[in-house]
Amino acid sequence: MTGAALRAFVTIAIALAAGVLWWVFSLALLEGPGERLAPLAAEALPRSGVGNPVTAVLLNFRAYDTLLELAVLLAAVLGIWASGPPDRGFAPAEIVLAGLVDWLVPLLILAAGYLLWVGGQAPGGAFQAGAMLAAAGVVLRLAGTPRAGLPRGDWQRVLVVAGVAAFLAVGLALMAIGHGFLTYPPGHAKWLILTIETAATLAIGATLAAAYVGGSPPDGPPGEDRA
Amino acid sequence: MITALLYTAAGLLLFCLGLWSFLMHRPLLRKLIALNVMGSGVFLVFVALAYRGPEGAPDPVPHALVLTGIVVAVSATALALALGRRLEEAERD
Amino acid sequence: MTLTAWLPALIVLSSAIPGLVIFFLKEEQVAARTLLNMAGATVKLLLVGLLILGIQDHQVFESRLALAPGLELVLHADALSVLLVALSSGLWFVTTIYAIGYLEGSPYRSRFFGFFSLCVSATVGIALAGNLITFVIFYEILTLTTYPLVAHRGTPQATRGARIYLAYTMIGGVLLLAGAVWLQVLAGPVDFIERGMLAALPVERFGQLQAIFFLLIAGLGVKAALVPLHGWLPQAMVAPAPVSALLHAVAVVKAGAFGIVRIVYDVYGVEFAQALGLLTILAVLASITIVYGSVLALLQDGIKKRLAYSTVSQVSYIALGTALFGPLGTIGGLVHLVHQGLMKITLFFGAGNYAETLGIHKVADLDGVGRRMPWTTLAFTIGALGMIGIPPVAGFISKWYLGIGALKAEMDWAILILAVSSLLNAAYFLPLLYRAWFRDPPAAWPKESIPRGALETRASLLVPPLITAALALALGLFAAAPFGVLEWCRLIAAREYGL
Amino acid sequence: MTPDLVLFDLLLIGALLALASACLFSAELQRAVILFIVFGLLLTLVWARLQAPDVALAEAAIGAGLSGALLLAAARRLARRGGRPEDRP
Amino acid sequence: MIDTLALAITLPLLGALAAVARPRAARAIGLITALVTTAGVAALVIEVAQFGLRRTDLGGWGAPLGIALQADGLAAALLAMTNLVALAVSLYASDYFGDGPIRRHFWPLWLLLWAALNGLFLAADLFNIYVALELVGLAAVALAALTGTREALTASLRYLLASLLGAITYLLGVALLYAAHGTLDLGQLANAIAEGPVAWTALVLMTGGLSIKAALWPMHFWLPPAHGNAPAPVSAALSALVVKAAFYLVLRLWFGLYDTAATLAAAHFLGFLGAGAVLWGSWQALRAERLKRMAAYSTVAQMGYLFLFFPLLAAAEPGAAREDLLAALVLFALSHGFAKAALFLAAGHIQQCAGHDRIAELSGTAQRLPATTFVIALASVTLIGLPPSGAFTAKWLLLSGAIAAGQWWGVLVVLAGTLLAAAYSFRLLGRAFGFEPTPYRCITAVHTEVPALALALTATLGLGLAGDALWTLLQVGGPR
Repeated sequence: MTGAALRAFVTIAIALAAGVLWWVFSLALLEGPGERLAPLAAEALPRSGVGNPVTAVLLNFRAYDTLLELAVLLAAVLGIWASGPPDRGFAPAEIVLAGLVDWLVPLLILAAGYLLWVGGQAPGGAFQAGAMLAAAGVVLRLAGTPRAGLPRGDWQRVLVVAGVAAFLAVGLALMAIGHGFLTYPPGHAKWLILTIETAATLAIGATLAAAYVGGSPPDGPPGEDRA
Repeated sequence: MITALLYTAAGLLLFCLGLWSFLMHRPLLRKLIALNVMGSGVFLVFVALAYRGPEGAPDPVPHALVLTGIVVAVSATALALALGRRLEEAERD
Repeated sequence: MTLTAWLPALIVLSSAIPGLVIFFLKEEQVAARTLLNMAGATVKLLLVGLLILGIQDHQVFESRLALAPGLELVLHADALSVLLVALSSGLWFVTTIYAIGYLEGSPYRSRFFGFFSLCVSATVGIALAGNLITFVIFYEILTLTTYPLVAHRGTPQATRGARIYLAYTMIGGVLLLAGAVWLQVLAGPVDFIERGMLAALPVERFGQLQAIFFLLIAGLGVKAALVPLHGWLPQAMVAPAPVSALLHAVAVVKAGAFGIVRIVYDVYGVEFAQALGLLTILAVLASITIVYGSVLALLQDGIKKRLAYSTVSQVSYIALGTALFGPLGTIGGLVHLVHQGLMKITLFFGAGNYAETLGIHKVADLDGVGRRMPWTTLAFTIGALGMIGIPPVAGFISKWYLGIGALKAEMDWAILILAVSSLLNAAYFLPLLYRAWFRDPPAAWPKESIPRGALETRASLLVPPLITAALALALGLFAAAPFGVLEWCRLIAAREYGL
Repeated sequence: MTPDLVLFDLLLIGALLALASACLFSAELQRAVILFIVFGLLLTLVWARLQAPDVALAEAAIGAGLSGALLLAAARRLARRGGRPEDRP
Repeated sequence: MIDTLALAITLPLLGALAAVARPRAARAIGLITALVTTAGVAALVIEVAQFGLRRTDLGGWGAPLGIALQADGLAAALLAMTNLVALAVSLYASDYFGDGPIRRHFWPLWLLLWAALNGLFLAADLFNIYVALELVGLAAVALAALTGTREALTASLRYLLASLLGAITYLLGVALLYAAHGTLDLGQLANAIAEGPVAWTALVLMTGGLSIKAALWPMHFWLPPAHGNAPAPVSAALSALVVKAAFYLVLRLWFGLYDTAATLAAAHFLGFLGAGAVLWGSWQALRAERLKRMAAYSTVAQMGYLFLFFPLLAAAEPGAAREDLLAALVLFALSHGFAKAALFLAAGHIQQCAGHDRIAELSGTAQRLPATTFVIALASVTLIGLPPSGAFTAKWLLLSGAIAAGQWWGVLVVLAGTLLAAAYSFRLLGRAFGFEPTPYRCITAVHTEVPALALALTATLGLGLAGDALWTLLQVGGPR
């Protein structure tokens, strides 16, 4: 088959697939169970320790998914670290921009704190808050801080594992006292979730910022990380 | 229901567009963008089927799944770009 | 756990475990290796003795291990298996002594003896296999463990020979596997039972059974060197002499021949095989091989090559005996299983001695060797005469029963084959003997590596062929003795025909 | 359901698909990346429309923001390299 | 209350965190974690064997709102294999990387991969499978890229893109099932799914996505370079475990989730692809110039055998015959896992000793390393499917099934694959006999050769002779 014929074939096949998919999804939606998990989630929400149903799903009902997801983030940043030292970064910003950065970064950190706090009741939560922190890091790096405000080696390492570590610590502690892994005892869910979320926010922020910096943290003797 | 159907269709179209682009382009960045568009398509399908009209509270489970999915997607993108950068360096040496 | 449930497994393990330990010995731990080898060989002989005593006492020896539901590894000692078990254990003992002497000072001996022991374990496993899957398992293990022995020398010819050997035996193994699985699908677990078990199947499956028979025979025929599946055997001659001796006398070719016997008698049942018309075809195949092998042997000028083609021819006597419908033909084939082993191993020991001591590899170089190495040549002569079928050496007994068996089976043409083959045997063996005894020795031997001392060569090389030659002679002289091999074969034949 | 809302949905979806196509078909890489970021922002609007504010926040910050920043940096580096291979920071 | 299901995932995860935080102690942390994790999983497997199905509702919510972990016999069997192989790989890696910079990157990623694999085998929720799958994918890609050579990076990127494509396709299938049935729990879905276009499309999407990850021919293109260029312990884990995990999910979907809805025609299609994989993979392995490349193509072929079981399983009536086939399939997968890991570990040792792995030039090296050559021989026995390996038993049952079902093409493919496997295996083994001096002792490097030897012996003797135990284990919570 020639290149052009192959392209035509793929295009037609995908177009057909799109049609079939739409038909099938319509069938599923029209004949499907309508309610799905929404009523169950609403019914369980008061017992979840948080008011925002999405946060309840993420940190209580399906907390295990979130734990693995933080591990995915960790795996990505470990892979990035393994790929050698980062680029040198950008030239220091000019005065006007630097002034802006001086305002923007604290604002983003504040926003992160707010999102984290409000996430229990309203839209927001660890991911959004962590992303704000990371955004602060991105701004810093763009303005010429090569490490994007991240701490040096060892502390940076502690930060990126903090989310998973908090999850595991809470989960295993609960298991040890007889509640089952990640099964929050009644009445304690709220602060346990907040603890995990705080650690997760820091971890997400640090991890995403580190991913943006894109190289191993500067620890150990110079050049050691260069394979 | 019509809203859900509409946005599901949009999601599926995004998925297929992304798939087409993924198969047709060679450069890494193109493929990554295509994958992200495909991912957005799937997320759109999830959020569309969570939608229960302007009055009803949406199903929070798909929202949570999509949030997870978004973080996974950005992780993968970041890793791919880091590998790509290192490949450039290796090819230059 | 009683001894009856463990003895067959112990007989297999008595060589497998020393083999595995030997791999991990250092090259220069000669004493430890020799001790392990001989201890294993001795223990195995004793265990086999125990087994024979027990069987005469009507005990049932059977070891079982489930591999999966419906698939069992069964080691079961019946009269037929004892024949091959005794032969291989006995000859292993002798060959080990020979190999220790033969390989003295050569490299990679730990590897050699490791695989050597495993190879015998596989042969014993084949002998004791109580059902088809167990047979297939040990048959394949035999392939794997003999490959390194053929390749042992490491020369380009050796690796090439080993590769050819592997290609043939792998294809054979795959055919056997296909046939075995197919048969099991048709008939359920295939146990080896005297007089077989397939005759009870519905008639509409007979066509498939015929097809399966040919798959099985093709798979076994590779190792039994049935023409045209014999191509590997002359190539495998590159192996060291003890390996050739073992391959030709007890291990590989015997495994194939033994498998044919098992399939005909204990899977199909000889009467059922006859009814399906399979025996005639097998007889024709065996006859072609007998004549073809002999003719080619005549054309070889290397001693080992000549012996190799002789094996091609002689092993098919067993298949022929199996195919001759009637107890006498069966007896002829079965005793030849033992007789051919003893005689052929003697010949290979002799050839090995000539090569190792004087550097003689070609027929033309044999002139006058009888004067330099009389004992070796005496043993060689007994082996050769036996092969031709001259009384009182054991080979005569085999041919006698085969001949009568052919008459009884109303396959008179088979007598002609036997006659032609015996003439050809004489034609390619007698010149050797004539050269060795009656020609004058040359001024210098091609490469005299072992100088003449008190003995004509190393004692460890000399004793084994003398033992095996004496046995070959004794089996001929005292063939009618009670509890002798011939009696044993009569017993088997009687059972297989339900007499 | 009001017709106005359906019209809005259609417009939004149309814009979304158009942006996606423009991004995926764009000849120039940097342009494609910028279009992808815009696509992400529009998607934020879609999430808001579908009453998924949590997703909208995450999309704005992570999907469009961080992914965009990462892709943009890579595209910039490529463009720089494409012009003058030796000229790297 | 000790929840061994949760421990199987959290223990390696904890180790990974510790190794990230304390890179200088990474090796010690890694080894301790490997031992502890294996012990924990051993406890779990014993529980399953003794007490039957284990299930735990994380967070105490229960399906469908919460996520459950579940271990039946099938999961336990694969967990046992995975953790034993992972333990051997860990021991091997503790020496393999020496003090080089790769070492500190290896351990945390490796432990993450391990946790994710355990998580996948225990998963009972479709979306949870997606997250675990992505974790497996990213960790595996990062590990495959560790050597940092151009070939490794190119291969890893290709692997990553293929893996992401597979995952996103799978996720669309999950969305469809959630739309139609409103739950993600495997048990509930199994009861809800009925024949029809929705179920079939979802199955096609999920199977399609997973078969990219399982490297089913012709979607195997990413595998040979990625597995061939990774560091040896990583190659071992990728070939033995990672593709196997994806295959496990396909198996779960087809014969757990879709038991009644999977059609024979579709199963035949997968079987044909499997046949293509066997022939193509074996042929390419035969042509490969490098040892690790050969091993990687052999993985493509061996994955093909697993898919050859599908048409037989789909056609078989529920009952003993079908359970035999399923057990044979698992036995095949386990044998291959052990053997392929052993082969890659041995290949890595040869590569380190020789400085390369070009088969044509390995004569001397193969001979100087008797134990390693022995490992390759034992592994080859399993790959060819010769006795006394578990693969032989499995192949026997596969052939039985194919003959009984009248699928003669399957019989021919299996036989041809066997011969091809023998041919490619003995290309190297044939070179192990030459004139090179043999070493003083059989085992020359304890840390690298003993784990490989243990794996090879497990595949070739252990599973061959003790395979029957698997049937008992698989009875636990067996397929509906």
